[in-house]
Amino acid sequence: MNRVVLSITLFLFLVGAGVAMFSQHPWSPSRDVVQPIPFSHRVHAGVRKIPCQYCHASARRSQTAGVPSVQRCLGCHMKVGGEQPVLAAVTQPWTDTKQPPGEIVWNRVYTLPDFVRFAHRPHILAGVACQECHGPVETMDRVVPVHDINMGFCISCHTERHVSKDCSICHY
Amino acid sequence: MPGELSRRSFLKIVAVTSAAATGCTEPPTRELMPYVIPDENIIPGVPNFYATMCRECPAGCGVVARVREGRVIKLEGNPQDPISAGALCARGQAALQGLYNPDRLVTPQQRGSDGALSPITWEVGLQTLAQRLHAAAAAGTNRVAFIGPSSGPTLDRIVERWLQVWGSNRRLHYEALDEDAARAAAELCFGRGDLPVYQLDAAEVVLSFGADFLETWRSPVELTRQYAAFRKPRLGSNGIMLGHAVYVGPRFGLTAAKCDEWISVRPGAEALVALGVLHAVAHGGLARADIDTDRLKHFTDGYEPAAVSQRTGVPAARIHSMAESFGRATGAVALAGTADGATHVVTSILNAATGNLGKTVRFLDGAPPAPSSRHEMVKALLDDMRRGAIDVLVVHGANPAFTLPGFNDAVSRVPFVVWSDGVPDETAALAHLLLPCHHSLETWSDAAPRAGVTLLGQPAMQPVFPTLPLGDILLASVHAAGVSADALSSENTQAAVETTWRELHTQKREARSFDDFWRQARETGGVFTPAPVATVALRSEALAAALDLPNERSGLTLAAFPHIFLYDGRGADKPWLQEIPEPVAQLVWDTWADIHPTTAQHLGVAEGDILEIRSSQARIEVPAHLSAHVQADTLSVPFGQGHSAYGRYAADRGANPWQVLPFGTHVVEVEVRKTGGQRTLVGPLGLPNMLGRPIVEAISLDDLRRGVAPPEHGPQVPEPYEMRAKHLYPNHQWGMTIDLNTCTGCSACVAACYAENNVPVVGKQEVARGHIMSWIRIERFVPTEPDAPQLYMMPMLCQQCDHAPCESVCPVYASSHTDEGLNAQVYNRCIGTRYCNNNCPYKVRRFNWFKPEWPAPSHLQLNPDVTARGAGVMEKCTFCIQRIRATEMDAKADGRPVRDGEIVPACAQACPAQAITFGDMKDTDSAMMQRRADNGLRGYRALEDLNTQPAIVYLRDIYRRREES
Amino acid sequence: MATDELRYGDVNRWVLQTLKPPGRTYWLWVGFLAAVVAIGITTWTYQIYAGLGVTGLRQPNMWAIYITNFVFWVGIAHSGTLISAILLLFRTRWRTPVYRAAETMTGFAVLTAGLFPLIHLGRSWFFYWLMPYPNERWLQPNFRSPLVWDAFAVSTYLIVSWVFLLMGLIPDVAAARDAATGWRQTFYRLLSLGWQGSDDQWRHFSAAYLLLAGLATPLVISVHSVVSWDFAMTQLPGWHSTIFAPYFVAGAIFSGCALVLTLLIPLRRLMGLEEAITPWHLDNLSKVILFMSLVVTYSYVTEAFIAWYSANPFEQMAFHMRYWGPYGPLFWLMVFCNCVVPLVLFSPRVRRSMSGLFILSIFINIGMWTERFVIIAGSLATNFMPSQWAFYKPTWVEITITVASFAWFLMWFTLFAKFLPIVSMTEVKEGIAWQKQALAQ
Amino acid sequence: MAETGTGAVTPGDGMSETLLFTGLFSDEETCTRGIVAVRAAGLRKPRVFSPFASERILEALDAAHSPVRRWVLFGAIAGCASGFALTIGLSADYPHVTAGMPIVSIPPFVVIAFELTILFGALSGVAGFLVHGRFPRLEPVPGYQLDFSNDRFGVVIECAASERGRVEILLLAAGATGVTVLGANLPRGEDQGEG
Repeated sequence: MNRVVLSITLFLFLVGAGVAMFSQHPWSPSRDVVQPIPFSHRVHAGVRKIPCQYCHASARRSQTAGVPSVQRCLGCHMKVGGEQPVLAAVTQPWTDTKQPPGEIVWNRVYTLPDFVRFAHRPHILAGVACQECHGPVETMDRVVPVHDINMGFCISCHTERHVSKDCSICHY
Repeated sequence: MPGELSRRSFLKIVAVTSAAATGCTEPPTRELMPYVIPDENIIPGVPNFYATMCRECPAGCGVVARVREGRVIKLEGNPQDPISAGALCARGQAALQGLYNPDRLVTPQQRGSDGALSPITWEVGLQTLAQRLHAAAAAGTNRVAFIGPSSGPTLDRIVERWLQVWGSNRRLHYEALDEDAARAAAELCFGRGDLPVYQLDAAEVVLSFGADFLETWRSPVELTRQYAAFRKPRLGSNGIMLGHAVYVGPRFGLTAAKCDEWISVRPGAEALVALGVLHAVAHGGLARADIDTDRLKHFTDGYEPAAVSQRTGVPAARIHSMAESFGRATGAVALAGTADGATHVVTSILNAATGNLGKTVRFLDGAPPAPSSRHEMVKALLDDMRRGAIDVLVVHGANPAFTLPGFNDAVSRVPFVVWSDGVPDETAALAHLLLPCHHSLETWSDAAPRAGVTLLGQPAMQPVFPTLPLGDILLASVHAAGVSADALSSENTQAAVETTWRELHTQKREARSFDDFWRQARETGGVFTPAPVATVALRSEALAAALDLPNERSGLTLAAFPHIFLYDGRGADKPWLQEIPEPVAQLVWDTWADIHPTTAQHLGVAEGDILEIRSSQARIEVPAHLSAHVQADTLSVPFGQGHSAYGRYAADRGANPWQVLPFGTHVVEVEVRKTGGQRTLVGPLGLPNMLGRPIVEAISLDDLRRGVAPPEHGPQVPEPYEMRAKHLYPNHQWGMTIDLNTCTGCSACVAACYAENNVPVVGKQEVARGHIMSWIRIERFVPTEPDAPQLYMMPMLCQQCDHAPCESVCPVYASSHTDEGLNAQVYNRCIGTRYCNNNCPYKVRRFNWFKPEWPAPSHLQLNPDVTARGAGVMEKCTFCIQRIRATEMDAKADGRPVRDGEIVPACAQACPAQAITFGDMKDTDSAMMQRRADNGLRGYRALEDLNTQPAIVYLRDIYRRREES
Repeated sequence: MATDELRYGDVNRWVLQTLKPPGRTYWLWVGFLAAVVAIGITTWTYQIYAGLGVTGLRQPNMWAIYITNFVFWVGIAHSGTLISAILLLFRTRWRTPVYRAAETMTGFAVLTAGLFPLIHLGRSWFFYWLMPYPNERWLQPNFRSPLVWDAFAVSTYLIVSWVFLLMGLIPDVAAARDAATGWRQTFYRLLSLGWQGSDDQWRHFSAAYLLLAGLATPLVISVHSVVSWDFAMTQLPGWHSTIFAPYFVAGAIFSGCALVLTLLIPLRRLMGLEEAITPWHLDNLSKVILFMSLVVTYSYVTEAFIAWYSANPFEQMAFHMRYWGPYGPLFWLMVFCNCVVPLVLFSPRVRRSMSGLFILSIFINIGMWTERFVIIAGSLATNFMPSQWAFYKPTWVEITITVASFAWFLMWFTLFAKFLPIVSMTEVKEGIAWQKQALAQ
Repeated sequence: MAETGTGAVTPGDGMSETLLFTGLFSDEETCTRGIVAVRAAGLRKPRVFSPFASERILEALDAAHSPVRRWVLFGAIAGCASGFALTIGLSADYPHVTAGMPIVSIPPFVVIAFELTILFGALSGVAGFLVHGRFPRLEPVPGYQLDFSNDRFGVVIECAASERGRVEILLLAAGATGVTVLGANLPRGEDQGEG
């Protein structure tokens, strides 16, 4: 009968542990987001060493990092690699103007839960490297999330850097 | 066209950014849509500001539109504009809801023979219009008419020339609430075609004869600002003094409430009282030397105060004392707001006789021709229509079917009526062709509200719907008809506006090039140059002419008044204006008839009884609202409701007093009987009685002079009692100072809060069920004690308490205190125990009883910087934390501390009286703390005894004891 | 009562016959109750879907019937523990046949009470945020909030009272097992954990049971004190009062004992337990009720006195409105039910008349429910801000859910009573033994 | 589980078969007398079955105090400690200021600590009962009879077959309504009792 008691306690413990474990990861970002065109951060940011904020220009000025406009892509691709078929989507608005210009519909990799406000600007200004949250993007062909961007993730960093942990810093 | 394209991409980006904003119930957008060709002035997530103008009333305020990702999300006063001076009234704030109104007409529509409307293309629409016009022009002269308010030099010019093309001059500058009587008086007394500009802040005494200058009269924002200055306690000849205002009229409205005294008279008797005062002035030797006193005396013969007192019931002594203070004051002004001419004439004479011309009453040189058709012209056009002399009638920006009695049968004789506007209204219901028109925020326009002020209205965003600006419609109709009209060279409104401004540029003999001039105009929202004051004198004809006094009425009288928010009815399609309670009556979403308890008793009428009000021409049914805020034997009924069309928010709600009023007056004798029906009038407030609790406080003028605070409260804001170590704030501690003396209760702050913070509108029934969501409300208490102001009013919002009772009871820290002294409410942590609200003594918390809804496209107005809350969570005023955060980030970026006055919450920003100051309590030099220091005697905290230690300090209202004056 | 001719065997006979397979009327009754519960659950679902706006809740009455029910049911629970635990410690003899029923009532009353805070939440699906657990937000409940105390107190109470109940059942279930056959036997065997009443089993049992009683006693006092602090800890006039804890505990016991009567009187008739549960027992119970009624009355008077003597205008107005405001009639109804009616218990004849007691107990239940409503909704209605005064009226949603909660409670109680010994055999036998001994000396 | 004592079986005796004698009593009184008699006779301590908790029987057996008490005590202490640890620890872990109260404000935490004291105390009490009472018990205690849950008391003595006569007399004299004998060689439950 000790076995019975033991197994019951064990079961309860496992349930508790399970709840605890799950509650650490209420959601995880999708690990596999396919993009409309095979854009490679590795090539652009890694090999070509283009600084992140050359394309994501509003990161230091706004809450959103900003997805680069097709025009910005073309800024380079007029000169380099424009002929590649994969770049049709990018060059089309300029090559034939009769069509309605094709817009590139990227798929989100990072989604913030509702009710949360994250502004890139102050973090960039505080010298937080993009990689600290987004991982080594310059090594990825297709961007996949490295960290679970959840409240614990934010709070731990805010604690380390002694930044305010007031609720209203992010929630309003 | 690239504009079209980028707008499409804007809206998609919007979808992305607004995903976070639209609450917990919507799945976040999974797609990112970048611009193809980015607009260089747009950084996603950073607002742009465009100076433009407000078209909600004739006052003509300059506004600044806050634009996020290509959509206007907020309107604020343009600080550079001398009229609005950075403030904006509730109606102005609500212009957005006209822009994003879900009931706006989207495509042109034509009425078939069966009377049903069917959508048509623009081409067809314009073609039909052109043909009709052509035919009309062919049929003879003056067979085309245009009805609409004066809408700025450019558009007026276009309309005028457009009419010329069709050989017509039938242009009716129609405003339902026109200034006909005032213009007549100005003409008669001073030979001026324009209206004077008033300077209340230059006066010591204000006599208002039925002029609701804090609500709807002339330029409320400007006059409220002036009145605040007028009421500001300042050092005068005998110690501290402040302006003395008396309101004479049948209704105790907001304006009367904020005056020192309300002298209640029968509607139409204002002129008599004015005459009494004038008589006293004439005989009391208070008239200026250069006035022919004999003629003045002769003019006022038979109106000696005693006689007037007999006819009006106003004590003669009162009239004398009014005359005294008026005549002796270094600056005084008498305002007339009645529809009858006499009051205007008498007040003009009064102002002139006491030498206030050019001081408090100013005619300006170079005043633009203010085109406003006189009443006879209106009548004339109606006759033409009845005679069938009009073939094509175009109506824009006006709703004569609603406001103009006799229009409906007249228009029935017009074969082709074109309506061109936003939300289809009663006139649209009579029209044959409906052409959806740009909102003023989508189009180019201009306005010249007064000398020295020329406003430029530039589009703040791409049109929400495929509509056209009126100008383009008119021009297109000409081109479509193939008429060659050199007069209409410019091919579209934008070009036309530019032409006008070129002329202006040359007129003004500007040194700089037109491009600079034009750029600066677009930046500042117009050109503002101080206009010289014209020297005018009272014409002798004025004293010679016989007054036509309104005949004295015996029986029950209906005195209709413009609703502070719904105005003449044009506000009714805007839910904010419907839901914000009328400040004095505190009623929403309905029409009511204020009726004096004695009269009610005499008629056997109880609160909520539906009365049938019958005049000689029509009858309306209005529920009775018993209140002492109206003259006996008078029913005062607000304009605004009683629409049969005009969108979901306005239709089939209340009654329309215009129906029972004869043209050109707001007063009519009526018969009243109970229909036996009942309708509860809905308002958000409970008891009108403050029960002597320290909520709204006031101090009498002589207490202020003697420097004694009200007995029950300490002289200064007492230091709060601390049980334990005080919570320390490292950087800032945000606080607010609200001056109840300057606050007029106009509710601009409420509207601004609705706009800024995505506060949902719940509708009449839910208001009745105690579910109203406004974060800031106007408290209104009717004093029961004699020694008190006429009405207690105060803006009540979250007090951001240091010892916030709401915080300690929340089981999940959804309500907690920040390092900057704010009482944070975390929506996504809130589980909705509602315990916080139980423990909040101010009851300023709001619970989301339902999932709020914003029918498209009104959701485009939502502020992406503020979360739209979902069902089941508590919310409340945040001191506009999104603005605080934004400013702090900017400051951080520039590596500087936040400057005082840099952060302005929406309510403080909107306030025309600048009654609200926001700032850092740790910075004793901040304007906010200074305001507290300067008014130490008046400072107090609401419900101080509870030691909740609010961050808001109110400054007591100041009132005159009855005896003192 | 004359136990000298009583045999231990009789006790088993009485009680075990109640466990005989139930008849059609029983199942009809249970089915009816289940149906009502189903309606209640549907209504709750609708409320969650549509939002709390479908209830009559409003500014300022953000708490009303749901919390009233919560307090009411928690209160009901108390008498059970009182009778089973406190009176056990006092070695009160008359409790023996009554306490099992009372304790069962407690178990299900707490179960019912526990539902209401969830029903009342704006976002019920996050109720577990009231309990500490490791999470990625690094967020924990605010232990300074009375609601968290509540969560702890009530859940502790739920667990302990059920443990206590099941524990006490063990020997009786064993007896049932020995008499039963078929699936019932297996069921009882499992529940009795293989009890056989050997001396060392009894030794540990009575030790554990006594100590549980010892723990339950302070617990029961604390739970309702904590519940009362939900109100007393706020500063709302009419809530903010130091006497709330004892006042609420008294009220709780009062209403609880009343409900025990309401349940026992039909029960003993329907289950043929007249011999086990005699008028003598109920007489004693009604004495407790009478006493509690006096305590409650005293509390009402004290409340009024404090309001008057404090000279606090807010407090005074709150009470003025409580007596003479829109909820005044409810208040006076409450006074009638809780203070006036119970006085008839001074007459022994009433105390021994079953029908009399039954009617009386109904009165008290109504009275005590009204008391909670008047305190909660009434005080909120007359808050600090006169411009925010308003008086709450329930909609069909609250009413349905409230009714359903009673059905829910009765359903479980009925099921329990028919499948588990509703009268403690061992303790009754103990009583008999004690009697014999007493007679012997 | 039945304690394998010594003494009663006389050494050197050829037959070492032990039997299980169950004296059946109809009430507490006689049962107690039986126990006393048995123990006076220097026989091994009997196991007693009773339909209800009887202090007198336990006295007669002079049974030791149940160790469950200690379980409860330690449980309660642990509960109290963890109550304070939980509240203080978690409040300090991520401090949120509310209403200007100190982050660690003891008075409210007392409530939590108190509730946990009770909870842990109660639960460990039950645990103690289960452990020491050896619950759940799957195999029956030898000598149990169904009547014991109804109205019979049973005094079970384990001793050598040779003692049979003496024990029976002893029990009957004490007022037993009968004696049953169980043994390895006898079919279980077969009634050998007389009188």
